[in-house]
Amino acid sequence: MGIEFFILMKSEWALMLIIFILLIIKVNGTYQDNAKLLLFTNILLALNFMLGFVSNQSGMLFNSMFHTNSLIAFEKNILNFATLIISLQAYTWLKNHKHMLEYYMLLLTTLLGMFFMISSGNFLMFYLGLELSAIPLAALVNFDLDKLKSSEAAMKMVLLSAFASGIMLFGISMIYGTTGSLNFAELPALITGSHLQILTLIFIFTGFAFKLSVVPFHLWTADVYEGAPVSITAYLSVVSKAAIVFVLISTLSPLFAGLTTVWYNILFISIILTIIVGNLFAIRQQNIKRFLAFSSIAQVGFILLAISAGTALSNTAAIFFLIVYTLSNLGVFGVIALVSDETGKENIDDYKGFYKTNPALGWVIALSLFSLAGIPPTAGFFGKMFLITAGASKGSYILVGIAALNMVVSLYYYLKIVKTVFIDPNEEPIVPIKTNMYLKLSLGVCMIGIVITGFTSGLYDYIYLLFRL
Amino acid sequence: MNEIGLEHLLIVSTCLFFIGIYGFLTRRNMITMLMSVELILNSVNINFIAFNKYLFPDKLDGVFFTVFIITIAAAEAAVAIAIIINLYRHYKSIDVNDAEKMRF
Amino acid sequence: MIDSTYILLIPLLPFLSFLLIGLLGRTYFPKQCSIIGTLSLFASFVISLVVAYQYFFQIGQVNGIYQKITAFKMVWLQFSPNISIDMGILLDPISVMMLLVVTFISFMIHVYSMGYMHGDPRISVFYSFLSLFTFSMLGLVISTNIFQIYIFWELVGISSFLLIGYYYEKPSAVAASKKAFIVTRFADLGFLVGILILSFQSETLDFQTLIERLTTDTEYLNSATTASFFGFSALTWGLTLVFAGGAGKSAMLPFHIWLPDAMEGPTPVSALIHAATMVVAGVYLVARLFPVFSISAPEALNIVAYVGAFSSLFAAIIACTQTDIKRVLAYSTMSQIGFMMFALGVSGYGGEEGLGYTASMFHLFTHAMFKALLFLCAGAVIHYVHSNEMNDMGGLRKLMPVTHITFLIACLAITGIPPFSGFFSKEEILLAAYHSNKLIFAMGILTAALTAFYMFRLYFTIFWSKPFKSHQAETAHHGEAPGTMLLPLIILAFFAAITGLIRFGKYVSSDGAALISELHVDFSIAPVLIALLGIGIAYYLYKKENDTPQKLATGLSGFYKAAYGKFYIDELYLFITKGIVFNLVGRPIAWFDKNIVDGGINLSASTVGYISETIKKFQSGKVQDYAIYFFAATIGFVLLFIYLWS
Amino acid sequence: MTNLSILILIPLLTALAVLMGRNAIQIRFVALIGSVIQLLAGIALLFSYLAERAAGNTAQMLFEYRCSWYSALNIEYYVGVDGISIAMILLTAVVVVAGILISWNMQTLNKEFFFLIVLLSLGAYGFFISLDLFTLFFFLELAVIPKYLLIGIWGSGNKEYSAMKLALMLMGGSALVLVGILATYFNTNIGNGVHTFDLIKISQISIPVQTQMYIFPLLFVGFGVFTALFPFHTWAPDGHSSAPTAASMFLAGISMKLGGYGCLRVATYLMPEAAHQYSWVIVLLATAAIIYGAFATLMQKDLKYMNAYSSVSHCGFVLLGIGMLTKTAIIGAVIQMVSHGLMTALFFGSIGMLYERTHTRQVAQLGGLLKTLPFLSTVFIIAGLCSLGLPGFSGFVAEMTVFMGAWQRPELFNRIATILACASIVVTAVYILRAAGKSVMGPIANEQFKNVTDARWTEKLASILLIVAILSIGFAPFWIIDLIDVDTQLIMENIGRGLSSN
Repeated sequence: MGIEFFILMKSEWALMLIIFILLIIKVNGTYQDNAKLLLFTNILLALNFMLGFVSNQSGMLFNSMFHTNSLIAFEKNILNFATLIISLQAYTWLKNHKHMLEYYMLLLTTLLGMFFMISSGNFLMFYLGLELSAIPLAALVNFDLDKLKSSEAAMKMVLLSAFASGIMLFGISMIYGTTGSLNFAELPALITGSHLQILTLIFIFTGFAFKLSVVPFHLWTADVYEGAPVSITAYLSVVSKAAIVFVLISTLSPLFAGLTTVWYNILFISIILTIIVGNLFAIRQQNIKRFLAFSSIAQVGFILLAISAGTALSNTAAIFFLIVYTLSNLGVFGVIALVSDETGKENIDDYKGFYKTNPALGWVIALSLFSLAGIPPTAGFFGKMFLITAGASKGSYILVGIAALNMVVSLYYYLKIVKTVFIDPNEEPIVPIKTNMYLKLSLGVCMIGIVITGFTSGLYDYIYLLFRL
Repeated sequence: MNEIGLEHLLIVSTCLFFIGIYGFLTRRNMITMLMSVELILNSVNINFIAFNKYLFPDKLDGVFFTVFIITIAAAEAAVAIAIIINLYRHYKSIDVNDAEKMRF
Repeated sequence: MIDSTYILLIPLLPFLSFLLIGLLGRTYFPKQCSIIGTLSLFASFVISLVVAYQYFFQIGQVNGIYQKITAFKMVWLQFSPNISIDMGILLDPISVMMLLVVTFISFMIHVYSMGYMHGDPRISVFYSFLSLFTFSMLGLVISTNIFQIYIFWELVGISSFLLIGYYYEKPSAVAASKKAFIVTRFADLGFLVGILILSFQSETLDFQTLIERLTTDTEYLNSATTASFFGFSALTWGLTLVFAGGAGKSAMLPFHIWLPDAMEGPTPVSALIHAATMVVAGVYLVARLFPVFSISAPEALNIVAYVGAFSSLFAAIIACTQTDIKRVLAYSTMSQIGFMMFALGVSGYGGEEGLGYTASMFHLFTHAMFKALLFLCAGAVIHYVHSNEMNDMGGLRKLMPVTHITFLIACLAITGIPPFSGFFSKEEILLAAYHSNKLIFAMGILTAALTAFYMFRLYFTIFWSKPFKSHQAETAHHGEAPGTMLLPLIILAFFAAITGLIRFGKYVSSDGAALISELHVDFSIAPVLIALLGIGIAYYLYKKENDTPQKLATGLSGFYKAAYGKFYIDELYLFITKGIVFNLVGRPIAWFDKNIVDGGINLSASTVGYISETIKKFQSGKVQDYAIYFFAATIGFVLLFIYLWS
Repeated sequence: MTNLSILILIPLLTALAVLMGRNAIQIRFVALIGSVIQLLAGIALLFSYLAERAAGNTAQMLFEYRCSWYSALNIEYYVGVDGISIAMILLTAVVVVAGILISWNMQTLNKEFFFLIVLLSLGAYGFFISLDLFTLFFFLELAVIPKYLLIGIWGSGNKEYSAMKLALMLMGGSALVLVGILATYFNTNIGNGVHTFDLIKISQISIPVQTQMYIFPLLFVGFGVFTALFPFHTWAPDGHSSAPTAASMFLAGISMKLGGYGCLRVATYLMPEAAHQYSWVIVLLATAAIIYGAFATLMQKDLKYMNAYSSVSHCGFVLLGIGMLTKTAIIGAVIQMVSHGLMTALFFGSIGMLYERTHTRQVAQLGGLLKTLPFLSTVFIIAGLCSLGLPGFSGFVAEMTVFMGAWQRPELFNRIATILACASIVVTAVYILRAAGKSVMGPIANEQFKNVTDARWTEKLASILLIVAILSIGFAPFWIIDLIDVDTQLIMENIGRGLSSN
């Protein structure tokens, strides 16, 4: 205990502090000016993000229930960053929303849950973090209370996530039964590869797969993405996924080191299914959020491709890609959020002729989509390349070949959007939209990030360094 | 053989698990589905308690886990029911098959 | 040794004139173009004369044999250490002779065109093309390298294309130019493959090295003659293919079809290219490689002989029936070139045996004079009559006295009436054939008779026959062409009359040594008589307008029609190109490309779309379905990894 | 010491400057000046290369520069040139300048257009100077997407389909390349399990033949798609014909050369043993492309389709040259790349300029343009004559070199392939003359053609630039032989390794 207690958990403390400040403001009820509150909140989040850079130490707390190191701190800060960007982009939506503060409280609570999940040293902590992130998220999905789709999405999410966590818990109980421990530090030595343990691995994997939208556990994704408010969709597709990937990298892979073959084979099947099915569904989507849901499913397949190799380099690639993915996806979502809030249009066809009326936003979409498709000179190219290189290091060229060919398919649908925005004529295009400072800032950060992240190898080298510490 | 052993408990929990699954997959009523999930969670609880008592009695990991599961299940149910109520406002129904507006 | 630099001027002057006229002429000095072109050609001609004088009389001969002198040589394109395309100047008797012929005839044509093309708005273009052609032809004749000859060969082809298509607004001119180029290109394919074979066998492209390696007993010759493909040695194949290229340019069977159509070009062009110079390129090529043909591949030389003889007869028969005067002349050209070809074909190498070679070159030389003259006269006539058709002419001897006389001289020359030039060269050819191959000799004699007939048919129809009825009455009085046109006629007529007296064999022979061939009066009587017979028949049929020719044609109806229809070779070609190449090759490929290859690509795209549409039902929107797939997948994994995999 | 990075820097700065441009005139001039500077830089590079070689420098790559990029994966920014790359760079520079000049009167979205053109050229320059497979791949892909936008936005006809097809097929090709590159990478253990993307280093490592046998097809077909390898050529006709003029010029002139260069520099150079094993397949496909392309061209009615199919045929010569694996043939392939690049750019340029004035590309609807558009029609004819391999133009030099090189392979199969390839030049003559005869010669087909104006100064300049470049090779091929001879020799030494081990 002592000062260490605060320093090691600084991210969590900071979040809790923000939540409490907001709660007090809410309870007090005197401040009604959303614009000012939003500015305040965003400043708080920005400070929170900056805090993530200072005094990152490694250590354990609560009898190894909670552990942290500079890599974990970095991962958390990625989430902080993504949340900040999402918050900036939500400005248009929230500036007149009467439950603005609740939104932030719920959002930050889920983020807190993810932090605990990432830092967990024990299944119990992990489970708590997972549920802490899942339950408020369901409420957030339903945040557009008066929209039918929003509540349907929330229902699907809450029921299925309860179901998924039930199955995962069953797996966890079996692992407890076979080893007598829930501690991540002790478990690897105890996992020997008995049938029951394979079963637990599969059950636990399904829990992760559900959260990550791995095919065939992905079916909720598109519906929820479509129904949820844009800001939440962005959050789901970026932050929630990134958190699970971090846990997968730092926890699950080492945990089941004794079952490498099964682990790899499970991933092998999942990767192929995820990439192919994600792409096949993405091709035929009309709603842009739904489209992004499937495209993000395919992206997850690529991330898993790197994770399947299981080396420091491949994990570096995965995390590097997640950063790029965050920047690119949020670039698109920023524009979509704006358009959705200003005009209520969410269909791909609505974007016809968008470039004529909103050239700058058109380029943002194009650049972000190119990054998602892995087209140079965007960072997405580097991200994808490293993922595939990582996948190839395992020597399975079938997997790499499928992934590479699916990049072509994915290019098709990304280009289709680009075509819609740039080429297709439209009698009634979306009117020119004025962007606010927050959005400009967020998109600016994303675009600069997309352009320079790839060229400067610094970020990649830094992540790699963190893995080798 | 009169003593109730680990196997019996595991059989019970496994049955409970599958009953829960079955219920979740077949019942149309959302509340019932939620209850089925509770059954699954309870089977997990039984597992944890049984393992703790029979196999690893010197620590209380399993028991603690169970306590947390129960608590979280309550929270989850609360949020889920809130969502279902909100859904009912739109659909005037809590039949799960009615809520299929978003698909394909 | 001749100082080489000024020899380079011979081809370069026309080239510079081409650049000057072609790039700037039209805009800046349209009027002066003809003068510039003519002057440059004149300069070339003078230099050629100097070169010829130096070569033949000062330095050419060493020990009684004319040497092959490489006056200039630079590597142009190095393929491999041994094989390179060089650009250079090779002087030997035939190239020097050709230099003279080309520059002289071209100069004459340039002068003539000043009158003939007067007032044409695109005269600058015309002169630039003429210069280009002359440059290409000169480059061709001085080639040191078989690839150099191919390069200029193609350039000659393209300038011929440009000149035939000079009246580009006339679809028939465009079609003719296309035909000429494509047919010769097709033949050039053989030339190219032949070059590839020869270069592979001899590991060189240089003429002198190549001839040396393939005629003396070396490993190259051995490998070239032993490697056999369908019964012929590689060398025979190579030479035959090279000859195919030559046959294309020289309008030998079966590549002759372009030549009559080529008459769509302006008449001076026909005179220059399609009579006097370019069409003999094939003969020149065979002559250039003659030692190899003669010593190492007699089979190939036989092919040359038969193709030549047969083409010669074939063309003569057709010429008898044509009514377009330029076409008659075109077929006559083909026939005369056939003479040259078979003369080469029946020749041996060295000494008396090489008479055919000398005769062929001699005939080439004399033919250039009288055929150019014929065409220029025809041009003058056409210029006046505004028609190519024989039937529109007649009785022009009074209106165009100079043209009449020169035309008559040319006719006598081509017919082989002593002492005009054609007599000497033709007698030598027939003599060579007589000594070597009686069948070919017989064909030659027959052709000679036909030549006499159709030439005088032409002569009588144009200048005698019915009196001339002009469409425009007033032009009927002053008929003669302007001086710029007449001057070349007179000069050429002079040469057509006297060049036969040159002792040609002294300068040009197969092995370089002087060949003194005596005039064989006893042998000459028969051909001359046969020629006179031909003239007599023509006189009888065409001197006065009558209906005997018509009756005759009806009497021979089948054969006449076939000959009039050029034995339907054109139609055969049309069938092959349209029917087979387009419909049976091109169309199926286009179909295949569109439906199979492209269709395959599109199919793969639509398959993806189809699968996507098919599997969409998994995303049913029902939570319980999702849960079922979820759980089924879990169970599936369990089964797979616990029971199946292990 | 020459710094090659300047070749990337100039287009990059040009592209940025284009984005800064205020109005159309500014943008055009900025783009033009940038590309002219690049051309001058290319020429300077040529001379400093020749000077280095003359000074006896026999290193394989000159002006090398390397710095570590992603050190964890051993990815380097590694550039260097040899004569072959310099030839390609010059080609690119010339075509880009010409393309910009021809697009001078672009009506819509000037800024985007010139930005994309310059970006595209950046990709090509980078590709040609890269010696690191990763960087090379980066630039290869960089040069794909701008084409999609160029065709999609400024194209004509069925542009969306064409653009998508082009992008997807090229990306499919590059996906194969990617797998091939990664497989190569993981087969290059240069000690301690460290792998390398370094082209030169890899060439010195002998990858097991068994491994080569499956990597080579990936790389060759992958790059082959770019150069319209039969049967993966169908993007070319649609893409070329829908593209705006400058994009067609670029696409056929440079983009297809990326593939040829990759086939030579990456696939064949790194996998010599496999190249020898697969030689017959390459020859077969190349010959098929040559003949098939020629006959398909014969049946086209649209001028752009015609030239696009003829490009398929002409690029077949490149592949034939590479597939024959003799030094002369490879030199021929390189010259053919340069030659075809210039010639097809000129051809597309002239077709585009004619189209701009007559609003039709159908051969049947054109006619007599020589009368009203003498300059443009002459350019068209010159391009056609170059295409049919007339001596004096670059096409002749290239084709003859390929033929001579191909004939050095004495096997009957290769002989037949060579003869068929030779035969294609006859077919070429047929379709070129048909097109020229119908469209620019003959009587004037349409009264409207009488009211058109001949080329503007920019167009004249562009045409003359390309024609001069074509003639400079056609008349004096020795300089380009000097340029690439040494380097081909070095490549051959590596390829010869494959021969000796067979």
